[in-house]
Amino acid sequence: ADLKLGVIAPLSGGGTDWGIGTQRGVELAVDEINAAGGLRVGSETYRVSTVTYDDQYSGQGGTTAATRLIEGDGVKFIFGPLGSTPVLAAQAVAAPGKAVILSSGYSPRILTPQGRHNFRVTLATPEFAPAFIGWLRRTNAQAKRVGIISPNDATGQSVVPILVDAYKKAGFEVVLDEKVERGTSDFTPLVTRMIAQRIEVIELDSSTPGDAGLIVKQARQLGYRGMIMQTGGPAIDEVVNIAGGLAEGYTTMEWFDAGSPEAAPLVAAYRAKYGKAPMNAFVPIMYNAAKLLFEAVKRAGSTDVTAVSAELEKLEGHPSLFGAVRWGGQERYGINHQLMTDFFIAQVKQGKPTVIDRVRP
Amino acid sequence: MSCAIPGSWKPISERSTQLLDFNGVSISYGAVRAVSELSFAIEPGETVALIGANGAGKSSILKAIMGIAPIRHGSIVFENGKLDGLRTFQVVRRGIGYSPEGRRVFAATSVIENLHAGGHILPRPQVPARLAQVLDYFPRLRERAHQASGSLSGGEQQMLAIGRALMSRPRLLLLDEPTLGLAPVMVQHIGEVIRTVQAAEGFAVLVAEQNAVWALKLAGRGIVLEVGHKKFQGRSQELAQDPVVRAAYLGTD
Amino acid sequence: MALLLDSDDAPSARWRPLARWAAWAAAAAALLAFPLAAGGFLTHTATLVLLTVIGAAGFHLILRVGLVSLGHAAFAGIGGYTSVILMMTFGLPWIVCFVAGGVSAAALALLVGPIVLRLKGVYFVLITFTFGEILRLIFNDWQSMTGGANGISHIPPPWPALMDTRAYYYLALFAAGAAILFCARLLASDFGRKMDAIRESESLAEANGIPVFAVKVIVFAIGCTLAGLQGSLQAHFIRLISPLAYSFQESLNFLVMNVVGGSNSLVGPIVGTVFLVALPEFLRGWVEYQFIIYGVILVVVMAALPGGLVELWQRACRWITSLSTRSGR
Amino acid sequence: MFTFAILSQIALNGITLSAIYILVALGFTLIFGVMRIVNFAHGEFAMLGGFALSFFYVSLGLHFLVALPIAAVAVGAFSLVLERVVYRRFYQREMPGMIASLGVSIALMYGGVALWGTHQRSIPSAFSAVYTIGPIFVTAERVVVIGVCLVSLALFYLVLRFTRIGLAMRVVAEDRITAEAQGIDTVATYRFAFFISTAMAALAGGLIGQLFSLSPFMGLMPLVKAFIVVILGGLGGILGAAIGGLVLGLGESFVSTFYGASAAQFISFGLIIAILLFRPQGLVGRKEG
Amino acid sequence: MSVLLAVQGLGKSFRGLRAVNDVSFDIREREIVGLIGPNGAGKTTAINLISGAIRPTSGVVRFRGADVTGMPAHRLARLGLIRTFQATNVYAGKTVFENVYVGTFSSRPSGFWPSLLLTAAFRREREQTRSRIEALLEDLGLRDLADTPAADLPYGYQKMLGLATALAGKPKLIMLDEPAAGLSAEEADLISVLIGRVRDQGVSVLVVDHNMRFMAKICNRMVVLHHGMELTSGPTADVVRDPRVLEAYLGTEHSVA
Ligand SMILES: Nc1ncnc2c1ncn2[C@@H]1O[C@H](COP(=O)(O)OP(=O)(O)OP(=O)(O)O)[C@@H](O)[C@H]1O
Ligand SMILES: Nc1ncnc2c1ncn2[C@@H]1O[C@H](COP(=O)(O)OP(=O)(O)OP(=O)(O)O)[C@@H](O)[C@H]1O
Ligand SMILES: [Mg+2]
Ligand SMILES: [Mg+2]
Repeated sequence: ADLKLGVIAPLSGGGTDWGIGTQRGVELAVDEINAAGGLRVGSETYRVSTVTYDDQYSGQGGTTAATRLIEGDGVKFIFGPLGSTPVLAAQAVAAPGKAVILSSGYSPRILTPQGRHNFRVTLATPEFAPAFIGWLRRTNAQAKRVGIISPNDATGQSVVPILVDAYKKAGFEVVLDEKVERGTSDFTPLVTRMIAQRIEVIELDSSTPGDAGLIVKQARQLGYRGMIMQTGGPAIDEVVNIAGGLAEGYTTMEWFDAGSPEAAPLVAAYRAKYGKAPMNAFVPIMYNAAKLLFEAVKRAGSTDVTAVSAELEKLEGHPSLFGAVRWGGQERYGINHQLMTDFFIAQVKQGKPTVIDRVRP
Repeated sequence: MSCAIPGSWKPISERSTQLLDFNGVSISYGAVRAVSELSFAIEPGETVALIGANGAGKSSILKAIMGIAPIRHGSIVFENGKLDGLRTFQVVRRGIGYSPEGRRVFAATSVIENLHAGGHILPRPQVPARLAQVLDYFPRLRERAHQASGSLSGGEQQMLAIGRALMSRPRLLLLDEPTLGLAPVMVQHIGEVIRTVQAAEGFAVLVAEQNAVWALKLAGRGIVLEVGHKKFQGRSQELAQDPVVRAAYLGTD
Repeated sequence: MALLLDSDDAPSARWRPLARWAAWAAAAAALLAFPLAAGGFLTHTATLVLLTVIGAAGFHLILRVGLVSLGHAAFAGIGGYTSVILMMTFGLPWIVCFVAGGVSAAALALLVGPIVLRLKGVYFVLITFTFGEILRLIFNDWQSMTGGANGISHIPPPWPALMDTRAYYYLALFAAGAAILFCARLLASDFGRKMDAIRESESLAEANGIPVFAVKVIVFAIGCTLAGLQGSLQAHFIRLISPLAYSFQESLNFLVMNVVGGSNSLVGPIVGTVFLVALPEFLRGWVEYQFIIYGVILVVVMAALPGGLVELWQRACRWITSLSTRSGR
Repeated sequence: MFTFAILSQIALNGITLSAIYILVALGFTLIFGVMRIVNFAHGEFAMLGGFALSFFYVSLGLHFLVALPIAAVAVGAFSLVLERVVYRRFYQREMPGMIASLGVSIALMYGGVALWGTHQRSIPSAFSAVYTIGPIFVTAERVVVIGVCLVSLALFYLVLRFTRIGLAMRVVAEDRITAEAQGIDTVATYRFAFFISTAMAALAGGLIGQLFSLSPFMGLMPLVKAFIVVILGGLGGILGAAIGGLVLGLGESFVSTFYGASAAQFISFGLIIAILLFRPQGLVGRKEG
Repeated sequence: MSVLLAVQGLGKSFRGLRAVNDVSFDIREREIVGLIGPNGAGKTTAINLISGAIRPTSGVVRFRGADVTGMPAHRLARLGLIRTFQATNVYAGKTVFENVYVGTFSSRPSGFWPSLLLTAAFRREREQTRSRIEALLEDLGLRDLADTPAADLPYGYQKMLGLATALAGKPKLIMLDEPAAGLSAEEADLISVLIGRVRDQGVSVLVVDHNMRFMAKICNRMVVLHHGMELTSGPTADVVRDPRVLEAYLGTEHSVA
């Protein structure tokens, strides 16, 4: 028999990179299981395949893609979307109980007690921000004045308040909070503004890799000396690529330590299939999510949506690429559908991304 | 009909001196047949008038020579070189100047620049002198030299159009309704100008006109068209006397 | 029907009345039967097409007086947000919100129309572009009211029965039908002829006693109203509204639909919309190359059919008539 | 809080920005003026320019100031192919031309995706030096950008104003047939204008790639800016573009430094509307036709 | 005969250039007045000023007793003051018939809804209009061209069409800018007859043209402009013999046959 998995991700416009990461992550997991003879569920053995649709990072795109997967292709399991709006849209289509959605949007509204079949397989800002900023406080005690530069999009808008809150709690003062329209490429005015305000920490929040790189470059060129942090949007390689030598000291988080031994097989598989194109964080995340889903389906012994969701919840403790599975979110969202994983703090040292610490939210 | 004598000069074949040979040409726009199998010739330095009512095909003939209107059959030969198949700018470079119907000056560009455009094919050094010459022919243009041509009065625009055509020192000058919208005194003036310049530079003129009186004064001979066919042709005086022609094209009171 | 369409806009005008009636009947039947035959997703797409047609028709009207408004999508946004907010925050019945959606767009158009319509050609394009982007920014930044970039989700359908896509299809079909008939009549009426006159030569139209400016304002308002109504219907169909859907690129899409379909008859935007909403579906096979192909198709269509896709149809008609006349003798 | 140092810093940023906008806008307005085509693909030619530069400069290791013009010419040459197979059919036909060029734009953009992927990359700084003139930071990069723009601006002006081909372009723009009847080879004129236009876009693209970053999607920004600049200046050609560019560049720079990013958006849009209402023909524009 | 149009001290200057300078004249009912003058004298500008196409810098225009200075052209048209243009007078894309149909708007009840809803009354009225248009086309010999796109007409026919379109508006006063230009003598005569008939139906005419045969035939009076100023005016016969007019405008060769 055949099991179709759905992928919804931005495959055009700004977010395309992460979209492709998402798609590839799932595909790698699928290749793996098919190579192993397919997914056996009870007596059945399924050949797994994927259908991917572009959501153009938009709500309407999310609706259309989800409708098509569910109504058109009869898909029951969906990976992505990764923009807050499309996720909400897709969930609206899938409700009630038409499909399991393993998404990675940042918006807090993605997880609700009613959404029994919605899971989030990346850490969202509410989870990692306090931990990360706590680390910042520990490592440089004296810094005080923070300036945030974030994209003026769904993610930025829903995440910044959480960040601001986290910074305040950690005893920082958020002096500036700049929201940037998409497609901006000259950030010198903003940076100049930051310098004029004697900012000590520039926080790049969920800026796209490209923007982050540009901000770092332009800030350093204008003689900014302070910290540059990015709590979110892991993409240190691109930042180094764009800012070159000026990226020195840029600090961000990594979901995943591609250098670690557990990672080796995945990295190898990725290289084998996609060559030397940079492998961004969504590859391991979605690869991991797909494997968790397979496990849950196996255990459920069926592809029934409710049964599988139930089994996913029960995966607590199951070994995974990111260590033993932990579900969280009860206290914050009223449901334990947030996959909790450790994350890493990476910094550019002598022009190289280096993992300098490991943090548990 | 005293003047409807096709043989009033030698048949085309015997003439070698001719400047332009318009030979059995038909012009049609899609279904509309504007000119059918028309033949005539122009000799160096002479002036020929094309007269005829609206839609007779006068403009089409000039456009055909310029390679603007497509010709179906026949051929057009200028100084023993075929024109048909050439692009318009190539025709100009062969030595033909064209003042289009309705003036069509470059509205947004100044009078001077219009004239410069007219001199496009001249060797650069010759342009200033030629420009001065043309401005002498039309003092009014000198007054308006730097005004945007679009804001010129109708008549001023007509002068500009003719001046522009003269810039390239053509050996054959095609004028489509040059008196259109000109004040009588100006019509007269233009006539004189054309004669003087012609005398000085010896080019031939093919003029399409509604104002037959004027045209026949200017031209040595005339061709009267009717819906794409040659109706009469002959020496101007003869045509001017012909009752039928008078009635139809010169007007009666 | 024959009366309603006594205009240059009916490509079928050349036909004998009987054939015309038959064609209309067939078309109507096909449209009514569609959801029964097609699956959920196709119906979903078809509904989108129908809704988009409303806005595209509005754009067409404005185009017919020689103006391109890159703020069109933003007016759809005005309609959408108005109706959604009225319904979700003030709990008003849908029909009220729907009407309000149209009215608000109209009101805004009447407000800015007299100002922006002082500009012509590309200048008008720029000012509408700018105005539209400002609206988009407002949608995007006024978080307390519009939910910001996240927009507003879980929008209730007009009434519960319309949760079902098929049901909504019929609502959309009705709305689109009404809009098209209205536009067809408008263009066929004297007012329509005035519009065309203005497009050809404003000064001459003015001299012929046509109040050029007033006509433009009215047309702009009507066009924007249609956009507003589409916005409202679409928001309640997608059940989610967010600023991205109202950027100038969306307005540009309206332009593409009109020109690709054929910009000098109302059939154009209809054909264009169907084509451009359906096209990506056919291209989905080649995920990587779909956009390249899409772009190439735009070029090819424009090169082969300067008058837009309707030209195909017209050529076909001419061919048929030529056949029949030939066989006649 | 905004010291003189910072003000002059802002001004410098603004001028750099203006320089690029002007460069893009000139080509854009040229094509619109001469062929009556709103070339939506103009930004993509800038994009190609960026990647071409990175090829000649990074891959082949030519000197930056050599690679830049070569890249521009290369893109211009490539654009002539498109001119032949696509654009030529659409001259003087605004609507179809607009849509066709939109098609070209999309095709090129995603052609770029297919070739180079979507991740943003950069062209390593050719001039990493940072001068500090008094208190303000002047990166050599920006000096080069401004220099290149000034030079090409001057050249462009001289050509258009004082040469035959310049006049030819202007009259062809007005009335093709009559221009041809002056002995002007209009097809050649079109080709020339198109080449200049795309080459300048490519030049700008290279500079953007150097100053900011490269990606197949980078074309949108230049296009939108060019559009605004051209019309803001009034389709009055060079002077218009120059003034429009300065107004926009400096305006954006100052406003967003003083009032922050999102306010800047509103203010600059508001400004554009205001200008258009007071000068319906743009800052230096004449009435069309 | 009462005064229909009264122009007093009309003036317009373009960046210093005084195109029209303190011009005054009257037009009475059922009168054909010629406005002549050298090229660039300001005739077209004068018509633009009177018809509301551009605002005068000075002067007053009274039409049917009311001050209409600077009134938008479309309102003047509805009041019965219609003009034609020197250059383009046709909607190139429309057929001859459609052109004239547009012309009728200023003379018809332009209700939005009746025509939208195709009320019986409207349809009746439209039929009348249709036949009126056909009669008009008949008059100008455009009947056979009714369905030809205006763009394909030769220059002369376009002129005719422009006239037809203007007449379709049932003007009280019609201002014609060079109606005979580009017409053959025969056609010019046709037009002059037509204008005569129009006048007999109670329409006044202000006509600008350089075809003096034509002008002399139809004009009761003439106003002569020169450098934007009134050179002279009076009965045609006198004007065309006025030495100043001969010198400035008609030229030596001229003779009114
Ligand atoms: N572009 C065109 N498309 C279709 N038909 C045309 C076109 N140009 C001219 N014709 C037709 O060709 C015939 C001749 O036109 P042409 O302009 O040569 O006449 P003409 O003698 O110049 O008339 P006029 O004295 O009014 O200028 C006319 O019947 C006209 O309708
Ligand atoms: N918009 C304008 N800007 C500048 N000058 C203008 C403008 N319009 C007209 N003129 C000038 O005003 C003068 C009168 O022009 P007008 O068109 O009224 O002359 P006219 O009497 O109609 O001449 P013609 O008989 O040749 O049509 C001309 O010298 C013209 O150059
Ligand atoms: Mg002619
Ligand atoms: Mg005049």
